[in-house]
Amino acid sequence: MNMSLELLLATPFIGGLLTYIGGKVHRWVRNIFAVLFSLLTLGEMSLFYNTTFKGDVWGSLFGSKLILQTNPITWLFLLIVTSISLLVIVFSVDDMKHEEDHIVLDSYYMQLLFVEGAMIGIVLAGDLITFFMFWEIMSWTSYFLIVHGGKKSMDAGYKYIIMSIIGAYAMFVAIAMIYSKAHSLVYPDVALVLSQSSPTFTIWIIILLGVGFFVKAAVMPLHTWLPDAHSEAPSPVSPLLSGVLIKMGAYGLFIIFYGLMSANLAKNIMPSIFSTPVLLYIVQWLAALSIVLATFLAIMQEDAKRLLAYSSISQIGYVVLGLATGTSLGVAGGLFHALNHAIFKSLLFLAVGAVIYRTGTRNLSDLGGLVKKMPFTFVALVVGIIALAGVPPLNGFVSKWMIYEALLQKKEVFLLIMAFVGSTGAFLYVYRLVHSIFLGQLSQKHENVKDVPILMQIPMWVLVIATVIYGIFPGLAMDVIVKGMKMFGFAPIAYNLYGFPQGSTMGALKVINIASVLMISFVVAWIFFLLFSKSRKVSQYDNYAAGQVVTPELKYNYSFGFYMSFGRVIKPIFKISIERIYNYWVDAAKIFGDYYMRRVYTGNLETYNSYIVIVVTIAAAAVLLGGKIW
Amino acid sequence: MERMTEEQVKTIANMLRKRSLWMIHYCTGCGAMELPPTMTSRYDMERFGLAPYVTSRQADILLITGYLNVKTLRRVITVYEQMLDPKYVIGFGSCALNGGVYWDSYAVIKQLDRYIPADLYIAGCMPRPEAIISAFRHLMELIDSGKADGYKRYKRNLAYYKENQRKVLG
Amino acid sequence: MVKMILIAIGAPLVAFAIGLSFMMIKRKIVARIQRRYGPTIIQPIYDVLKLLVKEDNISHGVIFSLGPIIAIAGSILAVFFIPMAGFSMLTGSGDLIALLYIMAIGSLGMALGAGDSANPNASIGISRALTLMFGYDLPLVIIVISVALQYHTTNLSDIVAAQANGNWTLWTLPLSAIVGFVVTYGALGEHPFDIVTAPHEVATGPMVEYGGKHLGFLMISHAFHIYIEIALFVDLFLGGASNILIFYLKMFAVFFIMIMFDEVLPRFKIDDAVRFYWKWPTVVALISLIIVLVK
Amino acid sequence: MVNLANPILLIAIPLLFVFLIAFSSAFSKSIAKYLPIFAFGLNVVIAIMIIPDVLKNGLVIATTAGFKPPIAIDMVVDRLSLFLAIIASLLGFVVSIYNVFYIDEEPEEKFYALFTLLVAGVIWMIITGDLFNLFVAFEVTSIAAFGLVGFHRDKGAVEAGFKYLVMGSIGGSFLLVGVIMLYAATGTLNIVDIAQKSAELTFQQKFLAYALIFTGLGIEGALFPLNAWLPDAHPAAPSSVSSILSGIMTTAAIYAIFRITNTIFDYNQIYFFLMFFALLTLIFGEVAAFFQKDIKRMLAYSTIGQTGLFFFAFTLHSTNGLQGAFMQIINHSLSKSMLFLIVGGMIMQVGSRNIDDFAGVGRKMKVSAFFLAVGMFSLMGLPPFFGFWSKLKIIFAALQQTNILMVASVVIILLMSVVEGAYFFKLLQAMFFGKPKQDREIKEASLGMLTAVVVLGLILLFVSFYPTPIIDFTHQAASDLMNKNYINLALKLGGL
Repeated sequence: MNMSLELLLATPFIGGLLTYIGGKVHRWVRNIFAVLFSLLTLGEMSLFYNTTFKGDVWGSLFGSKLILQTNPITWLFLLIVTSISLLVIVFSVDDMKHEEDHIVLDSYYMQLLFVEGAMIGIVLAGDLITFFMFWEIMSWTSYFLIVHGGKKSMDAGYKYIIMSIIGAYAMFVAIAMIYSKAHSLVYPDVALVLSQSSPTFTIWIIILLGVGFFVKAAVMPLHTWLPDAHSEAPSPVSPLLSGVLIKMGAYGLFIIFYGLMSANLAKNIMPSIFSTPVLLYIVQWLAALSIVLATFLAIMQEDAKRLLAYSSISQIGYVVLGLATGTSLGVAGGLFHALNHAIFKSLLFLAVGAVIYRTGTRNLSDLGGLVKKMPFTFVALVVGIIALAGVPPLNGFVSKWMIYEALLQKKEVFLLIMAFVGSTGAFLYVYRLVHSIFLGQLSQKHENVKDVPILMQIPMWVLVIATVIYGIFPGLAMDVIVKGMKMFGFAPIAYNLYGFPQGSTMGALKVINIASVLMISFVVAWIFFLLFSKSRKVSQYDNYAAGQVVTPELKYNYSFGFYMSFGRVIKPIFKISIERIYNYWVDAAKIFGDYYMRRVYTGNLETYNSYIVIVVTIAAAAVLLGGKIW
Repeated sequence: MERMTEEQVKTIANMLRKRSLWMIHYCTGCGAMELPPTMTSRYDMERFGLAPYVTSRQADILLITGYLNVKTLRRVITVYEQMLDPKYVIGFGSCALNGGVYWDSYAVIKQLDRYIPADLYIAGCMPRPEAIISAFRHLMELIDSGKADGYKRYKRNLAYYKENQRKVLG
Repeated sequence: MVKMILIAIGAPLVAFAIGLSFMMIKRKIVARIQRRYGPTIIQPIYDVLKLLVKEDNISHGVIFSLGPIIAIAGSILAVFFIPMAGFSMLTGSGDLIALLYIMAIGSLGMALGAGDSANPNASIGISRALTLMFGYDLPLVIIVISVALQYHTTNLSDIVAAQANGNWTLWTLPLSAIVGFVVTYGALGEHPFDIVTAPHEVATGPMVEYGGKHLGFLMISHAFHIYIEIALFVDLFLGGASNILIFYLKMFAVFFIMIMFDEVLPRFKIDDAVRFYWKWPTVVALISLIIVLVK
Repeated sequence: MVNLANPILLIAIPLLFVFLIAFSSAFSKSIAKYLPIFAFGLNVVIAIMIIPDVLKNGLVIATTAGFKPPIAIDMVVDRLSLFLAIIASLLGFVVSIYNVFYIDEEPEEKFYALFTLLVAGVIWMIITGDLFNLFVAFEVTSIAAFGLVGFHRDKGAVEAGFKYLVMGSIGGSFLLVGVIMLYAATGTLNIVDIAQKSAELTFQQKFLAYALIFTGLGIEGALFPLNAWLPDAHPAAPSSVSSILSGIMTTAAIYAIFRITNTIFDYNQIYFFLMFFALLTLIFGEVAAFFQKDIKRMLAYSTIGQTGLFFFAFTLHSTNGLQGAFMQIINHSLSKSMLFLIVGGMIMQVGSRNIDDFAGVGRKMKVSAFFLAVGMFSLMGLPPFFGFWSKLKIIFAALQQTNILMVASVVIILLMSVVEGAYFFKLLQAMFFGKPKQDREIKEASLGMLTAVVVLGLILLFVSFYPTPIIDFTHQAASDLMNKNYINLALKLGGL
């Protein structure tokens, strides 16, 4: 396979430009270009399926080579990036139609492709400069995508870009520190430097790089940008952000934990708890806290996309938790969950986007009863939530199960408990989502709602199928993951197409049995059900209300504050808000800065001249008296 | 297994129905006061498979315990129509029978079966638990013999009932 | 092969029979506790069959009708994953952790169906059910982890096998067993955790719009549910059983003690229920877990 | 055949044109408009013609009036001064085009004359080889700038011009005193010569002079706390003038500090001392910019911050640091001049300098806004723009030794970059996605103004995507400066 990586990287960028130019010709030229180029990228990417390793030098900068490389792990992430991008673009064609300013739309598609390209660049990067460069490009291009979403999205985007920049600069410091030691930023060289440097240095590097990835992966306490950004972004962009973009953080963590810092190194330079190096253990705890707290927050949301955004924080917590276990099973679970989360979270965001497209609101308590009007979207959403809640036989279950088993093997029971709790909490918020949108009473203003156009349905179909397939045949993904992990020095894990055989300390899993037995018992139960007299369909207003007659004017629906009583239980936790703490410090810094700036730049000439006098005096005095300037 | 005739099925069904009667009671009047002793340990109507249930969908018997007025009739009709066939109505106490002490009130419905078909009335102001249980036993017999067909009558004479309801409710 | 098919057909039937028998016994025992005569012993069968042969059934939509079906399908699925009297069935295809989630399938299906009934009582009921589930799940996972650590496996058959010769988890981890017992109340929605269906507040909650055959199906699935929860408890803490009679007796013992407490307790408010579960059962379960860890 | 590749022409032509403009305005004002374009067009051509010589020899020396150095007035162009001169000429050329469409206020001819003088002075400062010439150029620049800042003649402009005048004069005086002290001590004004003889001087002699020269140049070069005139002067001046002031004039003064420090006063302690100036300048510039409501004032403070950044890179006193500084100078000159030009056009349309009024402008003035975004991204150092490469270089250079001081400095720099991102993104966001406030019809800037912007923007984009030549060139320039090739080559080529 002689596909060049540069071409793969360049395709979306070139495609983006051509799409923009195409938009000047006609909007359909633009749409077709956008779809075609993302399809092309996906096609090019798929050619690397069997490539175990390939590296290209594509330039050099400041004496460090710039490298593009691919291996099965990068292939996995490439799969996430390219496929979700393609689906998002297809979905956008109809969803973004309402935007009248065609320039905005042209640049929207261009930025979509640019973000895709940047993420491909991140994944393909074989050295830290390339990585960092595309990381930054991804940050600002995705920023422009977020702010497409209207007035509120501007604040969200602003918060996002500022936090991204902070995170990126933390990485920047680390990269520069590595560069000063190695004068080369190619991954193997970096790994060498880290293994030869003092532990303090290495730990600092890991922490600084980690901060950058934590911001992007939205691990608590650096998550505050995510709920706003993901919920305020346009509907097709949210899946890209939640499904794919935060995975880049996970990918970065994988690279530093296992690419740059070999397993032995971590163990050598720091003490271990539960046979996990202490730094990774802290990461695990942060991830576990993300899982639990974000779950709690998601339960309390009233806004569909915000709910999903918090859920993303929680789910990325699983990914990071799995990645940080350090065992084959855990890391494989984390990687697999990254893929699965990309699939089902994109599906959920698209489904919610479809609802927003038709109803124009994402406020959960304004919706309800749409199952009769948008049956397909309902199915998509239900499949998504079942996967998200980690219920067999869909894909979210398998990866979560792997993470649980890995934690149990390591006896990290407290983390395991938190992971379980987050998963059960997921039942609450996913049910809230499906109930408030599709079940319950159909509001009168949504009487004429139809299901979404076919172009918006196709991406959801694809994702539904993917959810089922990866759920029942986890071996398909494990092929890639295990092959890739072998390159990073992990012991292979036993698996087969349908699941996992029983190991010495781990239980067995065969999803196809679960699925088929469920299917059979479902059919049996259904046939049994059909034996009895037929049901008569009644309207939603023919409903038990203790004899009261339900009329369309009467809102006979329970939706607002769905878990209010649960909210009372967890209220004490939310007295502390991380965001409020940040805001407090930012405000304090602003007031401080403003105050002192006004004192320095007074606008008064005498003051200014006195500065000159002071400087000269000090300099002269230093020279004359000290004989030394410092 | 040989095919059972429809008649046999009906017989078995009626046998099951009479052994498991779930009631929803519509209580405004004082008549409901005698229900608790009927349910609790003194008389224990669960012996006969009778149990109070909450919603109209689950119940088989609509127990109208007390006077009905124009305002509450609408609710009673709604509840009755929401119940699933087969369903039975028992007028409980003299208020349901003929208005009772409120016989001359402008707002009280004097004759229940002009609006919904009652299968059975229990006389008395208010009926004793023994009378209640006796009534249920009687209803069971009616069910067994297929004579408790109020719901069929309602369907058959829907126009009649609707007309009467409309007159009162407007 | 024949044996497999027999088991596949037999296991759900046996489970249903056991569950149904408990439903029968429960009503009788409850009546006796309340100093009533009580219904005939087979009253639940009458009830279920009566509901099934209702002439008229209503449905609020496909999902509404699917709810009870999924509830039963999920329950049957779960039955296969719990070793029953020496038969391991599908325990090789999914372990204890998987079982925790398999058990949720039925409830979620039911929740979907109930939500489709467009009745706020149902919604409130489900909101409470899920909240309660969240409540008892925390101690539940802790004891499940304790047991898994105790026997170094998550395979239920192995756990049962390890408890052979009277070496029950009940003796080795008594604290976990107590918590498990308390959790079972919540899982079955018995007093004091019956706020979910509280008839006087939310008109039987999720079941508010269900009648006729739908309700009949729900009662069947409840029978399964009783079996699943009690059987899991027996497998985890009472060493399972090699023969169906002993298995039944163990289950009966657990269930009997449950009813004894059940009927004399009042009802928790939902947030109090969660607070309760997150307080003492959790603490006790954690103590037990730490004991296992240290051991 | 006259050798046109003569550095003296770089000054001589603009100066000649200053008089031509003054003269021609007597006949036709429209000629005066176009003359600066020719002047700087020629300048650019000449500067480019010098490139081969400089690349070959590393240094080109031109003397005047038949004297030999060190007595003669000589122009010394090495790689560093060459690229600064090219930038200055280029900016002069581009901004002259812009001026034609931008300046519509009397007295035009005086504006053009002063403008040409300003750029000429800047170039003079850059390529001069002796200290007194430096002072003269400094004064020429200042005088032209005083006039230009006050060009609008409203209250703010006059006040700003006056502040600038006072502070600039003080600066000039200090510079002059410093130069005189050196002259008194060494008996020569030629930089190379002083560098040769300075070894004999006492510590006090040397550094007192240095302190004064530094202060004088620092005022012009916008080093904190000597830069207080700048935030007033830049907004008050016409945008094209701000563009030159910000883009190259402060840089020229900083260049002079580079040159003098590195050639004559090359002591490690000095760099350590200067680093504090650099960091303070950076901090105060960026933080103050964050609070501005006036778009030009914001850019002006941002200039202070950027100055701090490349001055910091200079104080690292390493080849890499210098290379980073030079790259950042290129980045800043191109981007910031472009930004001022764009903003000038926008202010004409919006009629206000308040940032809030710029909401939604980006949707109307698409080309301008696009290049504005490019410029800002480049200043913030976001890839793939040129600022990214230069920032990368600076940070890499700073962290060559990972000691705590350097890490702290880098943290400060990056924190300030965040602040910079904060205010630039705030502006960009309002501009592209905000709702327009007033009903005022907003059109794209006129084609001529746009041409100037696009030329700069395209150059910036070009160097962004193809930075290798610049990186190589600046590396060479930096190692020249580091290795004192200036002195060595000047001696070899008879500059002394």
